[in-house]
Amino acid sequence: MSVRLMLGGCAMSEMTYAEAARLALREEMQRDPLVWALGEDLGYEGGMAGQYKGLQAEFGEDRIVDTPISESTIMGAAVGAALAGTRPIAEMRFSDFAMCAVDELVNQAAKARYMFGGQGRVPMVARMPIGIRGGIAAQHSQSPEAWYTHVPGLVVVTPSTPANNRGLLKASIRCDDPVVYMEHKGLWGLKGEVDESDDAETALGVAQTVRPGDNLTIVSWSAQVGVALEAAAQLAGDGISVEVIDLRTLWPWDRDMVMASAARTGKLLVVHEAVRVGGFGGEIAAEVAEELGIPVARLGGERIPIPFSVPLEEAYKIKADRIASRARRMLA
Amino acid sequence: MSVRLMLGGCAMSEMTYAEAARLALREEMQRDPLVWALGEDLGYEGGMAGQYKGLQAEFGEDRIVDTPISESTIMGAAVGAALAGTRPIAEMRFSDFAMCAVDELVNQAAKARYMFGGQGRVPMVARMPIGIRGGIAAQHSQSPEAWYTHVPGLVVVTPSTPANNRGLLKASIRCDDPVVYMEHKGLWGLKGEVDESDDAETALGVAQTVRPGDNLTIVSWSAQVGVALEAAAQLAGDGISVEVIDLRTLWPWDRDMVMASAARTGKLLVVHEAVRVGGFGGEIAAEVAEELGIPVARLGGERIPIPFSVPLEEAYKIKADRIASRARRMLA
Amino acid sequence: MSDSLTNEPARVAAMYRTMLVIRAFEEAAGENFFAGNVRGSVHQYIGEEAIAVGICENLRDEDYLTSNHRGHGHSIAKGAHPRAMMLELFGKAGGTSNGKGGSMHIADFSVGMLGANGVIADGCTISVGAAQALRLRGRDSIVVNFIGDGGINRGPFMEALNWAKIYNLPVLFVCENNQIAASTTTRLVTAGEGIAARALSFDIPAVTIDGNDLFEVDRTAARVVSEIRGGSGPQLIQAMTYRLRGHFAHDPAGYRNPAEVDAAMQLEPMGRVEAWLRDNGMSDDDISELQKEVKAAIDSYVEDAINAPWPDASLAFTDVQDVGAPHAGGLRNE
Amino acid sequence: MSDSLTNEPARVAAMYRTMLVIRAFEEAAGENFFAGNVRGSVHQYIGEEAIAVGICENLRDEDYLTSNHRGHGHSIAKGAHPRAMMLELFGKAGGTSNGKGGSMHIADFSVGMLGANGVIADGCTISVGAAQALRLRGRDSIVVNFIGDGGINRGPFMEALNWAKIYNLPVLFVCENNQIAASTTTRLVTAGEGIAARALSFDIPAVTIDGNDLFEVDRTAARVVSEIRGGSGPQLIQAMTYRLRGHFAHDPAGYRNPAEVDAAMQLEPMGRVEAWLRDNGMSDDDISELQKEVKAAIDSYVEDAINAPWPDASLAFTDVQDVGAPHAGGLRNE
Ligand SMILES: Cc1ncc(C[n+]2csc(CCOP(=O)(O)OP(=O)(O)O)c2C)c(N)n1
Ligand SMILES: Cc1ncc(C[n+]2csc(CCOP(=O)(O)OP(=O)(O)O)c2C)c(N)n1
Ligand SMILES: [Mg+2]
Ligand SMILES: [Mg+2]
Repeated sequence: MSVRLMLGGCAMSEMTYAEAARLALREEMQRDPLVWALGEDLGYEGGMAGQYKGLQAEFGEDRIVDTPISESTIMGAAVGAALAGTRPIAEMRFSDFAMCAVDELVNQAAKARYMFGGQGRVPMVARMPIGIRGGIAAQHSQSPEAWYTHVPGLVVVTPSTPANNRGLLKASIRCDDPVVYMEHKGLWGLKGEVDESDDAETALGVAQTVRPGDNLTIVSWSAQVGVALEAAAQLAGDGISVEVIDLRTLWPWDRDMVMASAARTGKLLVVHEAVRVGGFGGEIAAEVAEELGIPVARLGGERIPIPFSVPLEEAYKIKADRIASRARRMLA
Repeated sequence: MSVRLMLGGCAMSEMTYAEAARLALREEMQRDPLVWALGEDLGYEGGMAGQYKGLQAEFGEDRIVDTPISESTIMGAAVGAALAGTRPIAEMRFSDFAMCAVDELVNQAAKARYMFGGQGRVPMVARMPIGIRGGIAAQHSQSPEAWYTHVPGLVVVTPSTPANNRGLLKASIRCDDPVVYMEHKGLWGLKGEVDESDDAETALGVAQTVRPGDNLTIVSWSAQVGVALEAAAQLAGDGISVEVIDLRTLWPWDRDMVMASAARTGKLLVVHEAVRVGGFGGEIAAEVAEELGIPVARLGGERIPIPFSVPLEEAYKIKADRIASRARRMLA
Repeated sequence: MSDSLTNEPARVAAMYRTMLVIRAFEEAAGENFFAGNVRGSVHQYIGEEAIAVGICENLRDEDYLTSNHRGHGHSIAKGAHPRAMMLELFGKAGGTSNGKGGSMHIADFSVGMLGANGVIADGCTISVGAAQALRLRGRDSIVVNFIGDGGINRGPFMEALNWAKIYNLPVLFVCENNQIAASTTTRLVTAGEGIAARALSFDIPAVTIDGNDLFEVDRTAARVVSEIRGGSGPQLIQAMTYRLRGHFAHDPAGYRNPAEVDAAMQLEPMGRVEAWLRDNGMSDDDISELQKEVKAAIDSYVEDAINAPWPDASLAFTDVQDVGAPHAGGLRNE
Repeated sequence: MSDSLTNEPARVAAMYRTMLVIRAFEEAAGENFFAGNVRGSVHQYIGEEAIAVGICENLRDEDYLTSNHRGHGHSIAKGAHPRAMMLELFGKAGGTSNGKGGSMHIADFSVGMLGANGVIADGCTISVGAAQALRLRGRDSIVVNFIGDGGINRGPFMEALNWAKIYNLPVLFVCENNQIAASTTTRLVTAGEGIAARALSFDIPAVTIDGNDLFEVDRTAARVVSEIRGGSGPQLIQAMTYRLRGHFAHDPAGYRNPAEVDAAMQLEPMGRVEAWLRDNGMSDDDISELQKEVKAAIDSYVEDAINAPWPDASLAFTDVQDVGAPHAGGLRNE
């Protein structure tokens, strides 16, 4: 963390997306002794992107637990620990490896409260970063967030900035439901301002209009929001005014904000890095088409495993140009 | 299997959906010595709904393999056996238990051909029945087919009748891609005519118009097709002519047939038993809205775990009445 | 429940009574399955009663228990009320889960029963996490996990063994070895000497006992539970037993010959406790009185379950989640 | 590759050469990672060369091999061409997967190398299935699976052990115990005596050897491979070794002290084979000649990789699937 600015009551710091998560983890662990984390290589390595650096020294080995490579048990133990009155954070490293623990997440975490008629709750956070980071190919780059929106019982969160990574993570840790928390690996180094004096959570289920506009609404989330903003800037040069909404939470998604914007602009484009077919864009586009009957479109990854080589990986991605040209087509 | 009718060159037999699958399995195992099956309780019990009854005696213990309760290995071994030149059928009992093997299916089966640059192929069938059978609750009743449509490399099949269960299973076994084959548990006892003299596959990716109509297109699959037909019959009484399309294969889905029908009727309603949020209905509705700009709507299960008790389970289901009333609203 | 090791007749009679409750409950569950009152899968615990009762006799309410698909006996032994359980099997209001779960999802958190489970071996990983929670919360309770001899071949169970040991967690794994998994003879799909040998390879003390001998189960559990409470770390008990019925109520179990079942009947646990009670001063009348009393109670629960109202359909939409609950925020499906 | 057990200098020199190729390949991979030519994760096999070479020397092309994230050495030892591998690391046309896979997905099916793997332990379940396929196809080939000491704690591996034994499959599990998994000392997260004890509990013969001693690896592999080919069923070799570099190229490995690494350097495998060759008639000149030759070859592959063209972007859309391939049937995304 670097420069710290005092503005009124605020203590603005510039920090990365990863540092913001570390801040949230540390704050929530200080705040609530029942919050703890389990996963591979958390202690020395500090987990992915060093988000736990120093925390094992501060909170001890019973609260920052270095585990064997046993994904099923990382997730399953978190479920048990949540049912037994604590607030575990299960670190899955990558959403790709979390596929080794889908059963524990979907059949146990998501359903325990319901199947047992509300006798227990599962206040846990399953952290599993998504997305392309560059050259880590098919088994380390997936974005399966749509799956978890389809699972009753789960909350699905996809932070896009340092500030909302801190705020959403705090809210997720405090949430009494199982939360699938999906950072984007490509954002770990992204810098931004975070108000450290402000303990407030970023409310789950509330989207954010990151650029106001009148001619078209683009809905996106995670790293793709940045690309959508680029496209919006390009389009502004042509006199096209685009509103960009960052969903931030996919379940529940902020239906009201999206509907209001789409009703006003009259056109909706959903953009996500995840594979287009079967992606969550379909849900949003279908809902908007059904309710408003306005033109909708979706852009998402090709239905191919994520390839390794530079030009192939690039072929998978949805660049600003493609977004802009799709938007132009909608407005033609 | 029961009565057998000879009509011209056809040998029509009435048999159940489960018996039709058994017929396909037996025929394909006779046809190709590299086809084999692995799963729990296949030998004596004959697997789910007795689909392997007698086949172990016929083909031996190396081709109908009774396994331990090791879902990850059932799926992983199938991947290895496919890469090594055979055509395994991995029996997961229920799609719910297949969640214990998502990693092997999604990270290995679906990607091996691609990651290895086409050096190997994974001609396997992962059979995992979906759906509500009545009173088996949250961990035995799910319909996660949408997940697998989202995974590049996989083919997703959802048979709806005895005849197409035989034909699609034959095509799936002969397919060189990994196929996620999802029977509906509630259909095992459904009877229908099957032409035993006809060895033809039911082509993958080709839908079927199961009722022609003019005012509205209903797209559905699996057991829900029957409910959609009930609704269509109800609506016919009101002079509303509904076209019902059974997709049969979800990936690839028959876009041409759906578009042609929807363009003609001018209205699309997608109905599935799976949870509506994040379901494959979103994909279809969004595609149609995007391409044709016509009114679209979706009906699917509530976003709740499937409950056990009769009135609660009923509350989850999409009945013919609800389909009919949604259709009426679209046409009002 | 007490930690006592003594076999006073009163204590044994109390355990016997619980075994009777389980047996009667299971018979009633099966009958009502065939009567069409209970839907779904009913996995009866008939013939295995001594295990749950002998183990749970040595537990406290604050100890946790996790179970599998065959969880009725475990639940009753841990203190769940059979009336609420029967209502649950019928899917009626007032059931342990208000009808949301059914037979495979019986739970009673008030007595530490964290749930039966429809997915084989998933209770194992839940157990080790619950034990970590106990440690974090500074409790001296323990966690008991019941697993079948078929379940031991699932990876998550083996991961959980390793996990329990490296963190020295207070977990007792009880493998109920009834020698079968659905229709599969587990010996044929289990490499090596079996679960006790495997546990030992993780440095987890493991003992194999006659699970149909209530006294041996009780004695072993008393020792092992107190060792675990004292910080021994995880241990495993393999209790040999026999599933006297089919895998579930509607399984005719044609895969085994009647002679085998007859032989097993000779070793079933109820009669053995009964004989001990007779030898230790309980009269035939007292015993049949007790049997009648238990049977009458279970019959009355069945009666209650038949007469109880269905849960209101609106309950289908509660207890899902707080954030993004069904129908929240204008979401609809019509 | 031969089944011979003799240590003729020519045979040892050939193995030594393969070890040199692996070492030089890995050094070049690391350098080109830092030069920005190779993206992603590069897990080097430096210090572990004797294992892959000693094992694969005893295999045939028709035998299968499955690997993990640290697969370069396994691939080269099995016969994959380092030039095509280098092109793959660079993501260039002509790479083993035409740039689609990269370091973690090296494969060469023409020599039975069924793929490195980015998911820990997934190669294990693939192996047992490949062995079943061999049986069905009537082949007498075997399958070798390399797994790390961190990977042994994943459930699928333990399932695969059980599976291999009950079907008596021709599978050799080789656990490369370099005592660490990423930054985790595996001893701290592994209960019991370790993998050999666990394998024995599945009745799988297991032997622990010095994986840095090429001769011991070769000798053990010769015996075990021929036993497996003869129908012994699965066996396991635990090869003790040390990862001389970080977990991947960009890991400074600050979690261990330099003294430990220095000590390990004394036991590294290359020098030991070199000494034997010197004792057995190979001159210093011959040795340095061989080293230079190998280095030059690898340098030329790097050169080739730098100069090779990128794969055409259209290749991103091939080899996905036949049915429902990208862009088929009017599907588009624009
Ligand atoms: C992961 C998973 N696979 C398969 C099943 C289906 N199934 C339910 S019970 C059972 C047999 C269990 O045998 P065992 O563990 O020995 O317990 P038992 O029934 O003998 O008490 C099987 C295969 C399941 N519920 N979960
Ligand atoms: C299922 C899964 N979990 C975690 C990882 C991340 N990961 C990659 S390598 C590694 C350590 C592996 O250690 P070991 O098996 O000992 O092999 P080594 O690297 O020492 O050769 C981990 C945790 C992964 N690739 N897959
Ligand atoms: Mg059993
Ligand atoms: Mg290691």
